Amino acid sequence: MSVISQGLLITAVGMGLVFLMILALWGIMVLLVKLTNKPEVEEEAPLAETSLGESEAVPASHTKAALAAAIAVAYALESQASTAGFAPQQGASASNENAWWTAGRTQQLYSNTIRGRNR
Amino acid sequence: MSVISQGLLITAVGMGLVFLMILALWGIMVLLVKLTNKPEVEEEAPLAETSLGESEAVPASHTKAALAAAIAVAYALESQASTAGFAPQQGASASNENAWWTAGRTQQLYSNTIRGRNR
Amino acid sequence: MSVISQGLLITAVGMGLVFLMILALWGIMVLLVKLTNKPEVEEEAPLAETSLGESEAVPASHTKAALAAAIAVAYALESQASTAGFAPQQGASASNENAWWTAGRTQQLYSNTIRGRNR
Amino acid sequence: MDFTQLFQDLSKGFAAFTWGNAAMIVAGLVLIYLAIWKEYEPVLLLPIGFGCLLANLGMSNEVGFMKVIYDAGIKTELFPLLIFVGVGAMIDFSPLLSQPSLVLLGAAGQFGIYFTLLLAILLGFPLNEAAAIGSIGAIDGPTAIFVGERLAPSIIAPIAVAAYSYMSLIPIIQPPIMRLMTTRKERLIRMEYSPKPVSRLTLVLFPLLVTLLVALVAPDAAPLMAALMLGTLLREALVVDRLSKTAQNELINIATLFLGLAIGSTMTAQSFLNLSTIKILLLGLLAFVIDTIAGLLFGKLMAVITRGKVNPLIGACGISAFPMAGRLSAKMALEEDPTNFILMHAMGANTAGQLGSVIAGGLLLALVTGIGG
Amino acid sequence: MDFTQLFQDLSKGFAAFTWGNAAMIVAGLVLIYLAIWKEYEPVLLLPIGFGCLLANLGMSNEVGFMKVIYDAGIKTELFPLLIFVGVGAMIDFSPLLSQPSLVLLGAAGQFGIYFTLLLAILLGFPLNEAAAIGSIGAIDGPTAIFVGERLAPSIIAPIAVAAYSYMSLIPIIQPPIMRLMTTRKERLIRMEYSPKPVSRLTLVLFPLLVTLLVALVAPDAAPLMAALMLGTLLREALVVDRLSKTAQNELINIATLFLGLAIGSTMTAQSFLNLSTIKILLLGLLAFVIDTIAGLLFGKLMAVITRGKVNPLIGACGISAFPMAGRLSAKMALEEDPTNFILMHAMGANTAGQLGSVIAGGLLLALVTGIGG
Amino acid sequence: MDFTQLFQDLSKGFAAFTWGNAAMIVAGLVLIYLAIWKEYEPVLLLPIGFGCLLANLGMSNEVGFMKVIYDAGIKTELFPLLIFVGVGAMIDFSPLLSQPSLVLLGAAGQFGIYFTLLLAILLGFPLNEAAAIGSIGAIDGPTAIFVGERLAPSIIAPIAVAAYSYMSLIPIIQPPIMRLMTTRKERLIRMEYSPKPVSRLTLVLFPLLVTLLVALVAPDAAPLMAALMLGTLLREALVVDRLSKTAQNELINIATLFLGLAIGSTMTAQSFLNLSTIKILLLGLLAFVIDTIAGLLFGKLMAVITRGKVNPLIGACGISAFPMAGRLSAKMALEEDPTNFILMHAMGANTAGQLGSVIAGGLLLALVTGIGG
Ligand code: NA
Ligand code: NA
Ligand code: NA
Repeated sequence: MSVISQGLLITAVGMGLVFLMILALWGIMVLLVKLTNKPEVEEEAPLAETSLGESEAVPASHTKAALAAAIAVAYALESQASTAGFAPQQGASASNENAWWTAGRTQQLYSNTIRGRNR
Repeated sequence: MSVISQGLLITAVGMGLVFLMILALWGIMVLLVKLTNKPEVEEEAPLAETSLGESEAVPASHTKAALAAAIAVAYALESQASTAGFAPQQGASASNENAWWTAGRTQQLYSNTIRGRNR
Repeated sequence: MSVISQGLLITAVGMGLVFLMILALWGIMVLLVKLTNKPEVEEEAPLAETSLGESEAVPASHTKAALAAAIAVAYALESQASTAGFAPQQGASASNENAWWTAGRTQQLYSNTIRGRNR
Repeated sequence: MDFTQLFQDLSKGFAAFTWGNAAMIVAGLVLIYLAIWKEYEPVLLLPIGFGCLLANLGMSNEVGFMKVIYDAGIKTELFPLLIFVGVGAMIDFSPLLSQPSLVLLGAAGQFGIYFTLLLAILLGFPLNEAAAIGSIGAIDGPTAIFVGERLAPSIIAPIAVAAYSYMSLIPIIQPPIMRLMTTRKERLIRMEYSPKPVSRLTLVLFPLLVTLLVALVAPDAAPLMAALMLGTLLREALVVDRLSKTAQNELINIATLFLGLAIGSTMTAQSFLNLSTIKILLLGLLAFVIDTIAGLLFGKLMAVITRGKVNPLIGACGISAFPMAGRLSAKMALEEDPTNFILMHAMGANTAGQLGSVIAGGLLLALVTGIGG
Repeated sequence: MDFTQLFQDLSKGFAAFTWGNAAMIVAGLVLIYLAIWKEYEPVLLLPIGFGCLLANLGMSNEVGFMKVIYDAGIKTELFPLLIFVGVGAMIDFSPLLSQPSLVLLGAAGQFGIYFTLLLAILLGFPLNEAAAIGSIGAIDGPTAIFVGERLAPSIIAPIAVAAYSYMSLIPIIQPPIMRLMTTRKERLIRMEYSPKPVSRLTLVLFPLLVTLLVALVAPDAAPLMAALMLGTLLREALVVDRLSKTAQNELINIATLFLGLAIGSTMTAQSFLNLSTIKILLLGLLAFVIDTIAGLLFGKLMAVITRGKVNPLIGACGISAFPMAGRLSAKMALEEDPTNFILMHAMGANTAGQLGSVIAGGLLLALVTGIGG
Repeated sequence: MDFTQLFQDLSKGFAAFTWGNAAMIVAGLVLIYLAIWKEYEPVLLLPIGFGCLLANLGMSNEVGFMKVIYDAGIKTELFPLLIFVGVGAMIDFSPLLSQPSLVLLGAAGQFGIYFTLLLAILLGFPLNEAAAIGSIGAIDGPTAIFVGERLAPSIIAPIAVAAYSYMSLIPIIQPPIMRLMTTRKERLIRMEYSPKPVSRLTLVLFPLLVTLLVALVAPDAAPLMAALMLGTLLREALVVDRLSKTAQNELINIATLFLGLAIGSTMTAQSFLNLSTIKILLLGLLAFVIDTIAGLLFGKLMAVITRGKVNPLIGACGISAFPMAGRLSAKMALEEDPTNFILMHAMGANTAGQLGSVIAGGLLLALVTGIGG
C-alpha cells in the first residue's frame, strides 16, 4: 500500500474513531450527570440575601450586589492569576451560571487581564 | 533451625533490643535535658502582663487573655493546617504548658477541624 | 615543562584572559546601555509629590516621606528576606538611586537584619 | 608544551561556532522577543528560546547537563505528563458537564491533524514524520511533544516550536477566520445558561470514567489522559489541597521550565536549519487554520440543528489550545454584542477540545504504529 | 496491508483487560472513595487508588512512565526518606523531651510487629515475607515501605495498602479497644503539665544524638532515622526556614503524590489478587490491634507504677501513626471528662512511638538479614 | 544457626566505627554549630554538617540513598547549576549596568585563584588538584564545586567546605584587611549616585549577551554562566513570574539542601582526615585574603585614576561572595561616616565579582585541561 493510501486510511479510521469516542464520552456524561445529580430545590436567592444581610430595596441592592460580586470575582481572578485559574469558582455549585455570567462582566471590565502573564 | 524458631528468636532479640534502645534513649534524653537546661526564674507572668498592658482586674483579664490566646491558637492551628502543624508553638518556650492547655481547649471548641483535610 | 612553569603560564594567561574578558564585558555594557537607553526627561520629583499628594511644607514633608519610605523599604526587605532579596526595587527604574539611598538608611536603622537568616 | 594545543583549547568555543549557529541564535532571540514583548506563551517560549541559544553555543541535548535534563524528562516522557497533571488540576470540567452536547465540538477540532498528515505525506515526509507533524494539529503542547517524541524524535524541535508558537498566536490566527466563516447574525446568537448544577460526585467520577474509557479504547493516549485526569481528580477531590496546589504550582513550573529548555536544546543548526523545518512550520500553521475552520463549520452545523441555540463561535474552541481559544471565542462574541456572555459555553467546548486532542493524539499513535510500523 | 493487525493494535487495550483487572479497578475505586468521602489519609489513599487504576489499565510499574517513577523513588528508597524529612520537620519533640519517661511507651507499641511476624510464619509465609508483613505493625507508612521493599518487594503493594488504610482507620480501630482495656477511672486520670522548659540547645542536640545512637546500634534503620532527624534539625535550627518549609511542603507533597502512585501501580491483578493478599490484609489489621493492646497494657503498668499519674490512654499512641493516634487519645480522654486535656502527653507518647517504630523496623531488617539471609 | 553472625550483624554499626569517624563527627557538629549559633551560611553549612555525620555513620556518598543523591546532582553537575538559576533570579544587575566601569573590580578579585594554584603546586599538589584548590579563590560555592568536581573529584569535600565556610566568615576575614589596606580618608570617599536609568531592554539583553560572550570565549564556564543568566533572564523578563519565583524558591531550596547533604556525605574520615585537607583549608583561607587584597589594591588604583571618585572599599566586593561582600563593604563605609551610603556601588562591584568568578573558573578549567590534560 502506498504511503498516501495509508494516510487516507489513517485519516478515515482516525477521525471515525475520534467521533466514536467523543460520542461515547457524550453518552457517559449524560448518563453520569443523570445518575449523580438529583433535582434540587432553588436555594440561592434566599442564601444570597441572608449573606448580604442588609438588602432593603430589591432593585438597588441587586445592582449593588452584582457590583460587589463583580469586584469580588475580579479580585479572585486577579489573585488566581498565578495558578492560571480562569473559572470563577472551584467546584461548581448551584449558583454556577450566575458566577459565570458575573465573571463574563468582570472580564469585560478588566479586559486587559484576559491574556494574563502567567500562562 | 525451623522458620518458627527463627521467628521466635527474632521476636525475643528484637523486642529486647527495642526496649534496650528505648531505655538508652530515655537515659540520653534525661541527661540531655539536665545538661542543656539551666533552672530559670519564672518570667512568664510579668511578661504576659506587660505584653497585654492594660490588665486591671486580674481574674477578668485572665479570662480575656485566655480567650484571646485560644482564638489566636485556633487561628494559628487553622493557618498551619496546610503544613499539618499540630503543635501550638514551634520551638517550645517557657510558656510551653500553657500553650498546650490552651490548644486543648481550642481543639475542643473547634473539634471539627481535628481531623483536618490535609494530612 | 615543570608543573610550576605550567602554573605560572596558567596564571599569566588566565589573569590576562580574565582582564580581557572583563574589558570586553565593559565595552559591551557601555554599548548596550548607550544603545538601549534614550535620554529621558526628569520625571521623578513631580511623580513623588503626586503620589504623596499632601506635601505642603517641603522640608517637613521631605523628612516624613523619607521616613515613610524607609519604613516601607524596611518592611519590603523584611518580607523579601525569604527570597534573599536585597535590592530595594526589582527592575530598576528612573528613581533607582533614591531607592538605593533609602535602602542604605534603612539597613543602617535595622542593621541587625543585614546578615539575614536565609542566605 | 604545545602552545598550539593551548590556543586550540582556548578558542574551541569560536572554532565550533558556525554561521548556522548564528542564524539559530537569532531564531532563539526572536522567540525570546516574542515571549517577553509580545507575551506569546512566555513561560514556554522563553525557555525554548534560551535553550535554542544554548544548543548553538555548545550546550545541546547531546552533551552535558542539557543531555541530563533531556534524558530525564523528554525521553522518559515525564515532563509532558507532569505538565498535564498541573493542567488537569487547573481545568474546571463543570461547564462541559452541565452541557454535555458541547463535547461534540471537541471532535470536529481534530480534523487538522489528519489533513496535515496527508499534506505532509504529499510533501514527501515518511509516514511516521508526517503523523508527528500532524500532531501539531492537536493544538496542545504536551500532546504534540508526547506523540512527536514517540514517532519521530528527530523532528521534535520544529514540532514543539510550531505547537507552542502558533498556540500563542491564536489571538492573531483565529479572529479573521472566525469573521470570514460566520455571519454577524450567527455571532450574535445568545446561549442559554444551563441551570443544571453539577454535583461533586459527578466531578469526581468524570475523570475516573474518562481514564477508563481512553485506556481501553486508545491505550496509546492513556498516559497523557491519565495524567490530565489525575490532576482533575486532585482538584475535585477537595480533600487533597496540598497535592492539588503542588501540581498547579511547583510541579508544573519546574516541568515547564525544563521542558522548554530541553526542547530548545534540540534546536541545533544542523538539526533545525533545513527545508524540512520550514515545511513543518508551514504545515503546522495550516493545521491550526484547518482545525479552526472545521470547528467553526461544526459549530454552524450545531447552530442549524439546534435551531439557533448554539453560537458557532464556540466551534473554534474545539481545537484545544486551552484556555486561550475559549477566552478568545467569548471575546469575539462580546465584540459583536457587549452583553452576550458565552464564556461558560466556550470553556465547555474548549475543555472538550482538550479531551478530543488527547484522544486523537493517542489514536494517531496507535494507527501509525499499527499500519506503518 | 493487514487489517487484522490494525484491528489488533486498536483493540489492544480491550484485549489485555481481564476480569482480574476489573476487580482491581473496583478495589482502586474503593480506595478513592475512602480517600474522598471518608477522608481516610486522602493524600496517600487517593494516589494509591488512582495508581491501582493505572496498573490495571496497562500502566503498571513495569512499563512506561510509572516504571520511571517507581524506579526513581521506590527502588532507590528515596520517596519514603523524602517524606520522612518532611514529617521530621513537622514533629515537635518538646512534649517528649519535657517528659522523657513517655519514651517507654514507644517501645511497647511495637509488639505487633513481632506478633504478626510469628503469625505470618505460622500461616506459611517465608521468613522474609513474614518480616515484611510484620513491618505493617510499625504503623508508619514510610517505615513499612522501606522495610518491605528491602525484604520482599513482591508484596510491597498489600503491605503499603494495609499500612496506610489501617492507619487512616485508627479512629475506628482503636476506640473500642481503648474502652475495653481501660476502666472509666483510668480514663479520667489527669496528667500534670510538666513545668520543665525545653531549651533550643536541647531541641537541636536531640536529633543529632538520636541519629548517632540509631546509626550505631541499628544501622539498618539509619537512613530512615537520619531523614526524620534531618527534618527535625531543619525545624529546630530556626535559621533555615527556607529549607524547613520546603521540606514540609514541596518536598513532602511531591514525594507523597508519586509514592502513592508508584505503590498503587504495583497493584496489578496478577500480583495482588491472590490468597496471600487477603492474609496480609488480615494480619495487618491484627498487627494494629495487638500494637494497641500492648500499648494500653504498658500504659496501665505505668499508671500503676506512677501511682495514677499516667493516663493509660496515652499508651495507645505508642503505636506511632503520628499524629492521628495522639489526637485520638486526647479526644478519648476528653469524652470522659471535657476538662481533661492530655494532648501534650499524648503527643509525647506519639512521637516516642514514631521513634520506636523506626528503630524496631531497622532491628527487624538487621535480624532477618542476619538470621535468615 | 550462627549466633556469632547474628551478633556481628547487629553490631556492624559499632564495628565499622573508627576514631577517625568520631573525629569527623565532631567536625560535622562544629559545622552545625557554626550554622545554627553563628549563622554562618546556615542553609549550606547545616546540610553539609549533617551530611558529614551521615558519611561517618555508614551513609557516605558511596552507598545507598546518599549515593543516589550524589550521583543525581553532583556527578551530573546539576545541583550547582540549579542553584545558579536561583541565584541569577535573585541578582539585580542594574547597579552594575548603571556604572559599567565597576565591572573592572570583578577581574581584580580573581588573583587569589591563581596565587593559590601556584602555592598549591609548591606544596606538592599535582596540577589538577592545585587548580581545583585554586577554584576556592573564586569565592563562589557553585563555581568551586563545578570546577573542583571536574578537575579533582576526590578532594571536592574540603574544597566545598573551605569555599562555604570562609564565605560565611567574610564578615570576620575582610574587615581587618580593609582597615589595614585603606586610609581613613579613602574610606570616607563618597560615591556619586549615577542618574542613569537602566531600561528593561538593557536588563533583558545583558544576560543574553553575557551568555553569548562567555560561551564563545570560555566555553568551559558556559553551563555555569548560562544557568546564572537564565535566572536573571527569568527575573527581568517580568512575564514569567511563575518561573522566576520557582527558581528563587523551590528549585534553589531543594538543590541547596541536597547539594549540602551530598557534599557532606563525601567527608568520610578516610577521605578527609589527612594532611592534604589541612593544606587545602589553609590555602583556601589564603585565597580569600589574597583576593581581598588584590581587590582593594585595584580599588585604590581606581580611586587614584578617577581622582577620588571611587571608594576603594568596594574593591573588596570584587571577590564575589555575593551578596555578603557587597553588604560588608557598604557597612564598613558607614562605620567611618554614618551618612555615606555606597551600597549600590558595592552591589555593582559584587555582581561584577560574581561574573568575574564564573569566567575565571571557566578559564581555569580550559587552561588546566589544555596544558595539563
Ligand atoms: Na486539537
Ligand atoms: Na509502631
Ligand atoms: Na572571585
